Amino acid sequence: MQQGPEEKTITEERLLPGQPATLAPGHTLGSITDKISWVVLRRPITLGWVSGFAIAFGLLMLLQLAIGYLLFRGVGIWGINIPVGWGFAIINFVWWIGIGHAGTLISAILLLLKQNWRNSINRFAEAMTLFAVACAGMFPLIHTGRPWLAVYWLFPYPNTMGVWPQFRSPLIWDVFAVSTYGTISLLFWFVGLIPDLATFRDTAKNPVARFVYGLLAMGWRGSARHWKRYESAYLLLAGLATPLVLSVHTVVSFDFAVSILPGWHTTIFPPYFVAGAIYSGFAMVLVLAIPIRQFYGMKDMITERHLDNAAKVMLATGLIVAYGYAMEVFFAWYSANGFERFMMHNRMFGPYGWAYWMLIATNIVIPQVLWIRSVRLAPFKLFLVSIVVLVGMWMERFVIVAVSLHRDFLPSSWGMYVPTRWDWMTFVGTLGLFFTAMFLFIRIMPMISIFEMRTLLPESKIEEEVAAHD
Amino acid sequence: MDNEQNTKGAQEPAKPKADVCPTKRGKLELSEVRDMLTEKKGPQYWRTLDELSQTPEFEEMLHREFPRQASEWEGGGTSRRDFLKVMSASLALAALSACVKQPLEPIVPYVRQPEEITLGKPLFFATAFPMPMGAVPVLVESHEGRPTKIEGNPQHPATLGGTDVFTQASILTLYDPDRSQTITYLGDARPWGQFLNAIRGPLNAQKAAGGGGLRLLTGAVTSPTLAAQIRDFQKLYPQAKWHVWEPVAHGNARAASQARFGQPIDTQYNFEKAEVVVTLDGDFLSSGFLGFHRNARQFAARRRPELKEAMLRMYAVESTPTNTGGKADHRLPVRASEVESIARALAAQVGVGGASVNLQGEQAKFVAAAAKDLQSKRGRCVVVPGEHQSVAVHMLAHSMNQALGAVGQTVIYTDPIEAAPVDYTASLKEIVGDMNAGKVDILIMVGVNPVYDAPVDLNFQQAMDKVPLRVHQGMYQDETSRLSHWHINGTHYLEQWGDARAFDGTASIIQPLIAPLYSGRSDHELLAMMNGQSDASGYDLVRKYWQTQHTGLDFESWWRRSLHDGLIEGTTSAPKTIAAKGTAIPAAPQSSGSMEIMFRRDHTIYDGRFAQNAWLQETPKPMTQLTWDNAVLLSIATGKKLDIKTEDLVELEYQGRKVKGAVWLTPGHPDNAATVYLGYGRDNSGRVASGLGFNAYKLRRSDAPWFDRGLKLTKTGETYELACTQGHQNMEGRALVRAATLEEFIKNPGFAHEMVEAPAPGLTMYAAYQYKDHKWGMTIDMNSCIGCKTCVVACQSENNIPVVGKTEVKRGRHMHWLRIDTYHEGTAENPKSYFQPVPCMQCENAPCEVVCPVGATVHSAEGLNDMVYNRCVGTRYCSNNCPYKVRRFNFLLFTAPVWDSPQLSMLQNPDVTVRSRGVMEKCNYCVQRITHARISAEEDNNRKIPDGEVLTACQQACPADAIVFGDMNDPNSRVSKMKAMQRNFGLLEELNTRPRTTYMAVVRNPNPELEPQQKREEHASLAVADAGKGV
Amino acid sequence: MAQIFHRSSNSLARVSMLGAVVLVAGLLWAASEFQRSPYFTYAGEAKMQPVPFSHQHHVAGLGLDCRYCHTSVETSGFAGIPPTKTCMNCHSQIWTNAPMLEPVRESYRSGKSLVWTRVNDLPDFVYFDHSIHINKGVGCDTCHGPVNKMPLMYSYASLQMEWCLNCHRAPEKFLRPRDQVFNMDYQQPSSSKPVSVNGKTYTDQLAMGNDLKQAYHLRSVTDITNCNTCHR
Amino acid sequence: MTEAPVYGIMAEFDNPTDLLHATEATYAAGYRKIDAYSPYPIEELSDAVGFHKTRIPLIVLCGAILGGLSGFALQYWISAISYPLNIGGRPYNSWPAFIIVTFEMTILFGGISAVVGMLGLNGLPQPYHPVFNNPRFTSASRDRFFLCIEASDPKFEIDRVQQFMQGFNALDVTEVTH
Repeated sequence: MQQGPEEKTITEERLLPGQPATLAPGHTLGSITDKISWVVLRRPITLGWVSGFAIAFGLLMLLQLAIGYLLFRGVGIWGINIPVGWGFAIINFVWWIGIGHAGTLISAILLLLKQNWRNSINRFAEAMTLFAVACAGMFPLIHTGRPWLAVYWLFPYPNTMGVWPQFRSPLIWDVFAVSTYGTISLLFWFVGLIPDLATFRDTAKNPVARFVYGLLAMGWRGSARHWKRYESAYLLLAGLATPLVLSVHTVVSFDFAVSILPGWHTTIFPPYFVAGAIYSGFAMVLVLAIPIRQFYGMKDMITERHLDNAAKVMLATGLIVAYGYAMEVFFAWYSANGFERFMMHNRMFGPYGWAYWMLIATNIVIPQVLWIRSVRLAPFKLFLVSIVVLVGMWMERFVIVAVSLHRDFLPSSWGMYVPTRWDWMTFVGTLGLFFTAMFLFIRIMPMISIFEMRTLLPESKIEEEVAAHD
Repeated sequence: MDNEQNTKGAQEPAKPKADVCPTKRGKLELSEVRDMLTEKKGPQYWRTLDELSQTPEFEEMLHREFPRQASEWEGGGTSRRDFLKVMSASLALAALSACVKQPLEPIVPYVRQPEEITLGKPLFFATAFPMPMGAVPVLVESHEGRPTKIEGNPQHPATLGGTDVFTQASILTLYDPDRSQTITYLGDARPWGQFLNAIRGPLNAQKAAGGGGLRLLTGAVTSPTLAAQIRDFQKLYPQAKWHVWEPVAHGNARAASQARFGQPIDTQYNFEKAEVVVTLDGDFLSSGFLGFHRNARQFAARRRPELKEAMLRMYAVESTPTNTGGKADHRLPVRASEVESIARALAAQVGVGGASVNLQGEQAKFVAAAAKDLQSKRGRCVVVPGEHQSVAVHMLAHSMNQALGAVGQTVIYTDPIEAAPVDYTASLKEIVGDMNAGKVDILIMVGVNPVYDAPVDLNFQQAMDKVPLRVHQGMYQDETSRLSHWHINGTHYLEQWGDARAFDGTASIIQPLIAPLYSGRSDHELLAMMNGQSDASGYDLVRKYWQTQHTGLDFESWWRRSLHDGLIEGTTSAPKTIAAKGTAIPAAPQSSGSMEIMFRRDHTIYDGRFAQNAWLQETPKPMTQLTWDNAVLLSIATGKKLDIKTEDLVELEYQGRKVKGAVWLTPGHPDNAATVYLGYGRDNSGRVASGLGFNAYKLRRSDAPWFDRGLKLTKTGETYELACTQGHQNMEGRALVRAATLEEFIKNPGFAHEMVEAPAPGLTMYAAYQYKDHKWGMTIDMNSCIGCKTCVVACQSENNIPVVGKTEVKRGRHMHWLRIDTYHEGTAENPKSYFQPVPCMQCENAPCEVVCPVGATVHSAEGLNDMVYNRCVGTRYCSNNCPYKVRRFNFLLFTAPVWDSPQLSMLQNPDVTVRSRGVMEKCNYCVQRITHARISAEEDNNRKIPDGEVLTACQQACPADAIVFGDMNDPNSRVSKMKAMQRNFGLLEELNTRPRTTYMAVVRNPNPELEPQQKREEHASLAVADAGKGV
Repeated sequence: MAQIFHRSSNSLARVSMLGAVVLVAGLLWAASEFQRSPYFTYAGEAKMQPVPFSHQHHVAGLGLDCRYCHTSVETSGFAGIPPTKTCMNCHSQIWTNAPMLEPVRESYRSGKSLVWTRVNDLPDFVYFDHSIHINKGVGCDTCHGPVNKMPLMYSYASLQMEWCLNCHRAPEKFLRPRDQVFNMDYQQPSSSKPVSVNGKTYTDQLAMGNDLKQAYHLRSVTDITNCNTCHR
Repeated sequence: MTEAPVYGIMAEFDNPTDLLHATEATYAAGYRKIDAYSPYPIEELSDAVGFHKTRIPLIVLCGAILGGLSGFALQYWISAISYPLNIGGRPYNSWPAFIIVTFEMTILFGGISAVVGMLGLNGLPQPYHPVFNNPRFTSASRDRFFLCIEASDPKFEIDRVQQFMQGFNALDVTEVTH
């Protein structure tokens, strides 16, 4: 990393009065390494971890049951119908993929913006991205009527039918966007892990662990030449991931915006989907970070500074989202289009009006408490607000997907959407998948980037006169 | 998935039997079906399969009784290509495209191929579908000996090619796996021979005694042959009596004609000449009304606003809202009992009848205006009484028609088409009396179900118990058969020889399209047995009868021509001039109580005889759009007053009898009255029919079969879910149906285009696609459409559309490719109604196509919006993006019954793929018909396809000729001409979807005295065009 | 501790990474080949039949015309499969006791159909019409191959959609004069074997094909590659 | 056991500043086959070992352009050449709709080339490397810094190099064998 004098002052001197530091004082290169690798390599498995994992794994099994029955009977087990052709599956898809965005944002965009407070949260945020994308990526497949065909017909491969995907469809864009996003996120995460895996290789006592981590570290040895290329590639990946992450939710929003349905056909969707994604993503980061720093003693590294910053990002993106909602109402009125106006009226006062007002409450009203500094610095309160935001963002997708569909152009074809138990099981099941993966991750991979944390230490800096070289 | 099993099967091709229709869906779906069975009751139940079909006995029987079809069953229920196509279409759909090796299929040729059959080419046969109010002449499409589709017979004068829901759906009854399949004695299967032995003795005894203890109970008989046979029967058993029972047919019309003319008379209407129509609860546009098809056609023709001032105007005095009332320009909702006083007032004002009745307010204005109009159009007007109206109303209508010069012009009297035009209730009363008196030794019931549908006060069941020998013939094991000693399984009309008269008297020969599936006995054969001709075949009987009737020389060619044309020339009833004998109008009966109960025959299952027909059950009832149930219809005000909501379960108490039914609050229903539909509440009558709705017959008395006061409604506090396909019947101010009055139309013929602003053609960056050869398009005239749903059932039949059952309908998953949206406009007390058939619009800028990720829905070069089932992966995105919501999705394996029931497999149209689960489907303008027409035109020296050669199924079936389909590139085609008319508009055209299906705007013809010219700006202000909304 | 891995692991690691890429590519290639293989499509694979009917013998040997058995091929979508009666027209006279023909005689006696295994079997969502192909000058052997040289019947082509498209996208490459449709020995025009149609002699298939397209009023390629040409 | 050939001489430091100074001194002394090892990236270090420019950006650029072009070409070929179909009245070459996939392919190929390029140029995976023979090298991924002068350097003479490196503020100087 560029460790010019400017950055140093950010980490060391330019704190506002009372602002917590990014890294608690007193750490050394060795202590950071030990502290982070201790969780994986030394710490015994605790009852807390086991019970948490068991719950998550139980939910994962529920997901398996739900999907198994789905494949057996068909999507008719869900509450979807005509007109509401998309229900929980797509809502969950958008929700999960949105959550994933925070990880890439933290690791790529904040890297480009040289916000090095990100160093202590980017690793698990990236893992969160991967797992969220895995949860999300499942839905476009299983929500189809014939997933056994969709799984390969959506890709352009030379087949015996001589037919190809239809590239004007946003769903094909989705396929490309989500699979690219998944691939790039995985590469980014893995590249970031390589030096830490080398650390684990060199620190682990268990020969099997040494072997496995050694294999994954691919012989990383920290050579200056390697670091140079590594840094270059990492930066370029960040540079590529930044437009990618912005594009992914844009493409997801195109699923709706490209259609002609009132409530979907909205030009403001791309920016407000991206903002909403980051909003929910940061909420999920906090939902993960607050227990992690609590139970794994990471308060030194994930400090109140991080909570504060994350809360501020939420506040900012939340306001963008609020602006989006306001604009939707404005557009509906200003368009003078009867269908649009009706859609907005129905959203607010129709049979699903409760969902809209719940969305306004959870996504806009309640998070305004984040203006209060003491709330931002209080982990438990922040945790609760984050949960509220996650619920709110899910409601947003419910309102957009189901409520727009249930009453469209022809009143004769209006309908209602009532999710079934299989809808709920699938949704809860993905939470199981996500947290199962998360629990495994914190036990087998460094949850905080060790080598990047090292760069935050004063002792990692080259002495004054050397810095002048630059 | 089942990869392993399939490859295994494929390695051993030597055993075709095992490989046929392999396990691909085998285990999975079978258990699924079982699952469905155990999980669901009622309407879903019918989908289970006929266990019988699996047994060797069944196969053996098929070979014996079903020679034409026998080969189809070889190899464990599979056969020749066409049949196979149906059976395994969806199977291959799942299997092949899932990258699994295609299973080996057998191919089974005939042993001796019938000469008339060209494999792969359907044949059409003319026959007729008998109904009590007159048979419906039809052409039946047959694929290698199995009938698959019923079409109207355009050559027939009675229907002009139109059909109705019952006719269209009658083919499903043929293949119903729940039909009675064997003769039973006290419930045990017996062969025909045993029945003969058992009945011979008692019959001989009767013969000796002159038949005094023998009673024959039939439904309405319009068959000349059967009538002749019954005459023979009465000769053989001179003391025997023949009784006729029909629960809903004719209503009081017959009693009235008896009173007025001293003889039974059928009243036909000729709307061709009508300019003013007043109905007194006369629902002449509903399937089942005498002359429905011709009424609809003529009415629609007279409703063209292009006729200007000569356009027909209709006033409807109406109790239960019907589609006839929906088509009326002025509708007066009153209770059924109040129609009489309106009729008296109207009669007085046109100068007939006795003392005038004083009407108040709205009613007085209505009657005055109607009377004035009637008198100004003497000879070009008609008063139509409802069948279920009182004798007085019928008499008044006769008088009015007479006084207005309508008789002979718009009203035609003919002799009844029925052989025994009796008063059914009286006839039934008599037989019940005889049975109670112990005078009846043998009761033969042919095609009737009086235990279920007789008036409850007659207590038919109790009387029947006193008869020592009871024989029932019918297509189903029903309430009556279960209480009879012998049940003879009857034949379907497509399985038997016979004849029948249409409502205009024209007789048609009924010829079988298929040998009886379960060796049933037709009514002719049963009668022949009793007449001592137990070996006579239906064919001989019918032919012999007509030989006696035919006077010309060459009987054979006459017979062939009659069969071919589907009608017997010269049998049409002649109009009759008959003087009125009695004109005294009976006094109105006095009844007490404030709440009125009104009984109605059901719009889709008639008197209950079609209750087992799943297509009809799933056809939304006109106006209410309810499926699978009957309901207690109440007005919204009455509901409010009694604090009853839709779907509340109420107890109906009338004359000490009680039933429970669910309420449906209905706009336009008169206050303080409840309509109940007959035909539901069956138990143990087949898997479809049982357990649906409530049995209104349990309240119906012989002295008040249609309406009466004294109903008590009590809330039970429970609710009962009803499945409605259109929950919202308000247009919300959108310009979906575009309507104007005639006056407005004459002033501004292009009014429909001013309601929204459709984007101009060419408003695009790209060159428009050129449709060079054909350019198929459709217009639907909403002024003509009477909302009868015949097209819906025709489409279902043509396109192998599955039935989903009540639960799935309730969830919004019905599969109809074509629906009729019914909208109400105006007040809840008396709304205007509009019917809008909505098939796929085949948009040129189809929003569905753009969003499909796999290209499963794309445009053809002729402008069809193709749906490629085998490519579809089921994202449902197309449906979400379809503003018309005409796409239907196979959420579950809705076609399971087709695969698993051999009978239902035979029903499928081999030219249309049977869709599997997870696949989207929709209307494709009957592309199979277009393809066949194109191929035959190209093979025939590349001739042009003439306009009218390709008829879509809905178009063919439409009795009102509201649907026109054709080539828009041909400027002389009917569709081009329709599209050039100013009434033509595209639904939601403001979205720039460029629909190929367009509508003719509604033009109403209200009387300016009743409806002063209003500002009709509501539409325009609310549904503002949005030209910028690209697709 | 120090080294965890042996010296050789460097090459091993690189080779295995390369190997994984090659393996995945190879598997994809194999899958795509498998889908097109005769094993999967049955192309060229004779199927077991109740009677080992030889087209070679009946067509080449006895000179029977295709239409003797496949009677409806010119008029119907379905070419027709002969009823037992057709077999018995001759076999009630000749080979009356051949054990091989016992199933045929048994069928004729009992009235129970012979159950053949379909050889040219399209999926049931495909609607193929024989008559229109015959009418437009597509020869029998274009799709069915040299039936006159098949002792046991097998499917000549894969019958996969890409195979259908070959012709629908370029019918001129395959069309022949209508009077040659049933000629099993027909060869495409060449300078050594020219073909005459309507008085014009061709030595080049494309030239003839393009003229036949006109003469037989073939619809455009866009038209005949529409989905609803075959699927509905 | 025979004496293994020498890979190089390695000096160990406990802070980055010493390492940098030592590296610069080594380079100034004319040694070119040298490498420095650190537990985190130190920007100045690569310059100090004489490594100034990496080709990674070029590789990524090429990959991205290739991805973008092939993405568009694929869509164009499919929609306009291979099987042109009338989709909702849209032109065969609906290029605005093709931008998304083109973009995604650009990113995908760019990202993959970044990772593959980095690994390839770094010679990874290389689980075995002589520097790991130094038992103290495990802390190179923890808190120690190493400088190695490799035997393949033309100026390499084992004693002189040993001596030269002893002159640094090193914690330890060891010989590393192959």
